[in-house]
Amino acid sequence: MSLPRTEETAQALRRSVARQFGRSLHIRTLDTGSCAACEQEIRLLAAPHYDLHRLGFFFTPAPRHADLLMATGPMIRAFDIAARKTYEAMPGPKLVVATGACALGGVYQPDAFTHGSVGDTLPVDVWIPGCPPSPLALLQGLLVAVDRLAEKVRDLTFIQEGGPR
Amino acid sequence: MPLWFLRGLRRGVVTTRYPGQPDASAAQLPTPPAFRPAALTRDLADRLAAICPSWALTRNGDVLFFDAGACTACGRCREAAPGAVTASGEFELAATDPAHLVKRIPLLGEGGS
Amino acid sequence: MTAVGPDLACGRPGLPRLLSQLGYDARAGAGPVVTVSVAAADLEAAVRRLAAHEGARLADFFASGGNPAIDGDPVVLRLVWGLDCDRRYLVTESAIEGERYPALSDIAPAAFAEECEIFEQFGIRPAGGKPLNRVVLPPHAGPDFPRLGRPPAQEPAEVHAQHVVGGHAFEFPFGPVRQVGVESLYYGLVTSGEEVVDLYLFTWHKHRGVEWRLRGRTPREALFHVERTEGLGAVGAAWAFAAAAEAALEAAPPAPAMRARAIALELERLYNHAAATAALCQSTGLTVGQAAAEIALERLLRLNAAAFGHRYLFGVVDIGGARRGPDTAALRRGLPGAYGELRHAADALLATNSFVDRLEATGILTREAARRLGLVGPVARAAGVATDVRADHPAEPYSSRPPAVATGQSGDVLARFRVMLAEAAESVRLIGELLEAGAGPGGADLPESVTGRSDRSGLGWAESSRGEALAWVALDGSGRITRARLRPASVRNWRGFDDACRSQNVFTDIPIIEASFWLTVAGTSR
Amino acid sequence: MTSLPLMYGAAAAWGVAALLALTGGASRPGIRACCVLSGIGGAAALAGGVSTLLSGDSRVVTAGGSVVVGTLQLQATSLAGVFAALLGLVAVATAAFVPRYHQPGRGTALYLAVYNLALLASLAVLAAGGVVTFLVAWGTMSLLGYLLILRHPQRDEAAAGAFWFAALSETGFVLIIAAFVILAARTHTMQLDLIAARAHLVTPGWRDTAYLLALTGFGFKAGLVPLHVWLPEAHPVAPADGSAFLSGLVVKLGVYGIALFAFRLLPEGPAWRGILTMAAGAVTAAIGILYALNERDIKRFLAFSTIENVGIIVIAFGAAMTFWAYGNRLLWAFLLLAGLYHVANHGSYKSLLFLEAGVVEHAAGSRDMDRLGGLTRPMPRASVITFIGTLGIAALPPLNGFVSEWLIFQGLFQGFRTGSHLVAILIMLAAATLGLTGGLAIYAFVRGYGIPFLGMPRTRRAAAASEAGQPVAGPALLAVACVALAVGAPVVLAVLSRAMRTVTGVALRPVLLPGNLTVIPAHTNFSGFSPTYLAVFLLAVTAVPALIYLAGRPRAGSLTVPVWDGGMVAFRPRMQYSAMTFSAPTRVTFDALYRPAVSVRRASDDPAGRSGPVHYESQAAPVFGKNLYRPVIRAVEWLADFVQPIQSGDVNLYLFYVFAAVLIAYLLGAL
Repeated sequence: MSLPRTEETAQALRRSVARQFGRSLHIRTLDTGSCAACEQEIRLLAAPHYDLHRLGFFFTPAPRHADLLMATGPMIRAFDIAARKTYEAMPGPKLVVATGACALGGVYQPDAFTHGSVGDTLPVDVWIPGCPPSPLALLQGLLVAVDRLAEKVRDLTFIQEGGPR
Repeated sequence: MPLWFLRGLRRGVVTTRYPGQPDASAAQLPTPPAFRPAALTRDLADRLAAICPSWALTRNGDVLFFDAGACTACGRCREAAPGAVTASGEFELAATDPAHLVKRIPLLGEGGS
Repeated sequence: MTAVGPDLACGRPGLPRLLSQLGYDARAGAGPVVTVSVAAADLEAAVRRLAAHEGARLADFFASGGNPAIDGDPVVLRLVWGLDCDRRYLVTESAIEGERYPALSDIAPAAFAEECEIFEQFGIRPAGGKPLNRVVLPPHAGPDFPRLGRPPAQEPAEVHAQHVVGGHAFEFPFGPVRQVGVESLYYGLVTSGEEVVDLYLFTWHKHRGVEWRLRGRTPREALFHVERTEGLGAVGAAWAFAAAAEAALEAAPPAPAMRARAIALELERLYNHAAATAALCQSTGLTVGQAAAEIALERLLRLNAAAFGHRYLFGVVDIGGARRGPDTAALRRGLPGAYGELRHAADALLATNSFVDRLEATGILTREAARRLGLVGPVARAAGVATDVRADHPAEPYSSRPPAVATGQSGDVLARFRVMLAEAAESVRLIGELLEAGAGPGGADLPESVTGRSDRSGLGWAESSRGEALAWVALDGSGRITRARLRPASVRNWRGFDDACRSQNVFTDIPIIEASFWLTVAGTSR
Repeated sequence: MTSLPLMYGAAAAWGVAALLALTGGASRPGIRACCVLSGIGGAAALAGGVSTLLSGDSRVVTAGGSVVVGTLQLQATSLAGVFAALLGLVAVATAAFVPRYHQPGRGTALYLAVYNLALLASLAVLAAGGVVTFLVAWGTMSLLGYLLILRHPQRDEAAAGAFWFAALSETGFVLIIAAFVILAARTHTMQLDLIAARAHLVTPGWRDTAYLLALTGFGFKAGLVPLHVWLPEAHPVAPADGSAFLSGLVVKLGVYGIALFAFRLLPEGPAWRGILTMAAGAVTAAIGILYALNERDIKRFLAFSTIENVGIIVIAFGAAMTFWAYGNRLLWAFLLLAGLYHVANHGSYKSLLFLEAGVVEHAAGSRDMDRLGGLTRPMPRASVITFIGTLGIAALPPLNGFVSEWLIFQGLFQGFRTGSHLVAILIMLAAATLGLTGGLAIYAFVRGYGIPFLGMPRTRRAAAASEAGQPVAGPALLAVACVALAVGAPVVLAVLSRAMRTVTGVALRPVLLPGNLTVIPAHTNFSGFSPTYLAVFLLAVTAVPALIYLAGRPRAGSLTVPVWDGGMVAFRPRMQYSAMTFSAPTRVTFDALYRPAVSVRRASDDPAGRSGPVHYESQAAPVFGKNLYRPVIRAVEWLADFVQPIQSGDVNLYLFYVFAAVLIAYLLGAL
């Protein structure tokens, strides 16, 4: 069921990064109230084990240089201004990646404290589930972000015949 | 610095081949549940929906809706109904549309469980 | 690095005399938690006596009650004192009528941040009218904003201290959106252009009202949120909370489950110290060291996943036991290698002068300041305050195998780093012993209802990687939470941060100091 | 020989202008008329100065009076020509500035009268051909300067500032008189050119004494450290044009005095004289800029920067004298010329900056840099003009400050040509100090321009600033002059070198300007550059990228978003660098000099760790005021008390004093 991941597809992804963002997609992260676990996983993306630079991704502290915004947390209302400013500070074309269950509306319900998810404040392009999403999941999410073709979740059914393994 | 250089050489490469090749460590990650419609009944579905701490499960008629995005893979549903719920082993879940993350699970189980 | 055993020589008289001074009969065999109710009138005197006592440490200070629905419902102030040499916690309860109570922070400075939080959440403020700081609720929180108690009568503007910088200095703004992959936090860095004159810290950007959310849930449901208040301290917080709930429910977890918790806790300590090491390297610009530490960190996280099925050990702790047991084989296999990575990285780091020099004499925190502000964990230990819940308030499995408490003297970043490394080694030893003793999932069966019991509250604690984590839970008859107080170590240690930053540092030191504290904003703002 | 007549014209114009001011100063038209005349006078003086430079010294004109005291002796000399031209230039600029700056009224009337008379007196100093004329003019000029500073006597510091000026001027005056008396007595003439001609008759000892007296006496006016204390006190309290006049001219007259003794009256002298002068200059330059860096008040800041520039000029003069002592006439003449060039440059851009400081004060309501900010938006014209002046004073190419400082550097770098290792090293030390000064000057003026003009307004008043109705022409004229002095450097140098030939007797022009707009520092095979080409080149360097950008601008519309502030709720003015925090590094580096007293008040010193208001002060210790002048003042007071008894106020007694004095003088004469 899962898409065959071969060197070719990986090459295709790199090409698409190159095509859209000149071989360098710069990522700015935005913590809108996460529990700090998502942040740790994102930091590990740059660690030797995952080394996202090999795929043409880079972290940048300045939203001015960022093409992609990784938002974690349930978007706390007290953070609206900062979130808006950060998004507006980014040049187009820009992508927003909602990262982690909080950002996808998993952990918090909308209330006086939080919006409950990133979706209704920022125009999200890619949704990465997980609590927290492992660096592998994050990598896949980033690849989805730069390459809309890598669309496999549609095929997943989460139905397992044949009982428990 | 030479010390670090030598360390690096001795350490060798640890970088994953993903996405070129699958990564072994993925096997141990917590993953969202997969359901056996045959073992799912309405009231089991309701129990699971009540157990789920992150509102990932909702029952509508004979369909159990599962929001893989809201799921934290905490495993509570799996523990509650080992027969009906298993780990899916899926971790590549990123989607460009939240609708793609919501799944319809038909309830095919007979009677109460 | 001196190892101090659990028996600390602290000031006499010990518990009995102290308690009798508070009008409590010590002969009525006191358990690990002693609860004394103090009349509002006597509160100040009692705090004075306790604060003066060498053996008493103000561990936490929080309020409950003050339900706006019930009018005249008094706010109950609870002060939690660690009587560390007597292996006990002392909780004083005082019901406060009206909107004022004695200014405790003048007697016990450690109470200040809590005074501020209590004002924001319950609307009562200390007498004397000293200005408070905004710690939890955001500036836009009006009277109808959800609170644990009644909203304050005064406008925040007339209560909170104004941040005005005068003379030949200016406020260098930093945040809330900071470097990549760090939490949102605002620093107002008051600098004269060179040295750090003062530091304003805003943490309310991340307040999610967790304690407010927990009300009306069963402890089991609540645990889900407790783990997610501070993801990098999940086990510690969950353990403290579970212990509190168990005390309230009078449930005793089985020993293997406790050992499973302990193993998870030590694993959490390991990966946190590895992460702190990586952060230290990043802040000092030593990329090679950062890479080495991150390899160790990643391997430890993978070990967590292999052992407990979650990289950050969520879902290990359960009320009355442990939901998951460790995969013993995987642990035995993986731990030496993963820890070896950390140790080698650490050895190489300590052999790199450019790194050590940067840490030495940076961000000094005096023993006096650490005690005064009631700091905990490696930060306090590095300053020479040998406080470790595992040794001072041991519960199984630690009571049978007490850990050696590593302390430092200089209280600078280097001391913190060394303490962390020593603790990591100790954790590995403990994990080995615990595995020998055998650990597994399992839990005590919890009572369906607790209606019968008079006291349905309990205090719980655990030594998380950042230090003492406390939790206090009160249940209603149906076993649902009426008030839950979560106090991760971050809540305490941030208040030492600006002290450390102000001590003759230039402002490029601040990232280093922050890394060495290794706190989370999520934990402190909850 | 048209120079003297032109100066008479200027004098006449100023005299009438003064009268006009007295009569019509209370009305706008009156002020205008007065300023027109004053401007005409300035133009005449400028022309006179230039024509002197072109035509060389005129002969001495003697008029009336007895031989002993009152002879009026005038002479237009090329050394004074430079200063006269500068005087004219500043006078014209100020004349264009005044009508919009001053409000009609009695105070203004008096002020303008005094000002025009002060111009007259300054011109007289420069045109003086005899000792008495010089001294009388000098004294008058000092007195009028004192009155200028007292424009706003109600301001509390005004009296103090004016008093400092007067006290130090008079002290200096006494020394100057002494210096002249020595020379006059030894050469038996009161005529400057004769003194110069007969200087060899004076014994070396007397010569050196006279020179030292002159250096000190004029040093008070020129602001040599530690005789500089009046500048930072007097400049802030005077009106903008008054400050411009003080810095642009009065101070320069002190420099002129030094040059007069060093190059015209007593050119031949031992090396130590030059080295001493050079050292004084070096100390002055370094101390001046270091103190400037610690000032928040724009005018005090500029005053200290004036001290620095005087230091630079004096370094050049001192080095020149040293070279003379070692027989290198070429570099002697070269450095004198470079120094004079710097005089002209500094006169132009410092007056410009002071005038603009006045504009800022009126438009934004403050001179305190930490109460200004973001003035480029409301005050575009002022900011552009100030920027030109700033580039000039920071000695950045392509502006004029760079040209003269480059020349001075080139002169100093050739210290090895003295042949003496020790002296070469000393000269190199001076060059090093000059280098330090130059660096600090750039730092100081990045601050001096950036804090008030860039960033966000720090006060509501500064945000409401508007330059409507503020003077433009005057400063603009000076800005033009700055550019001209830079781009036209070869011409200026040609004129100067030709004119200085009458002073030095060295034909510098051929070596200095081999043609094709290049400048060679006295000795070929050393170095050389062309200010003109450099200016053109720099313009091209900036223009080409701009053109490329304009040509290749993307078609898509650009997105304008607020400054990235880390997502904080509101970025506040208090969150930007202030003047004092910007200069904190120097306070740390040189704290041995400042010995700053730091005081911190913060809420977080509360043991509970509250955070709240913070107040941080770092005050530099007033070294000179306290350690140097306090004792002197004490001594003077003591002396005053001592001689008080003879001042009974009884007329007869005073008559007796007079009689006694005359008697003694007669007896002395008889013996």
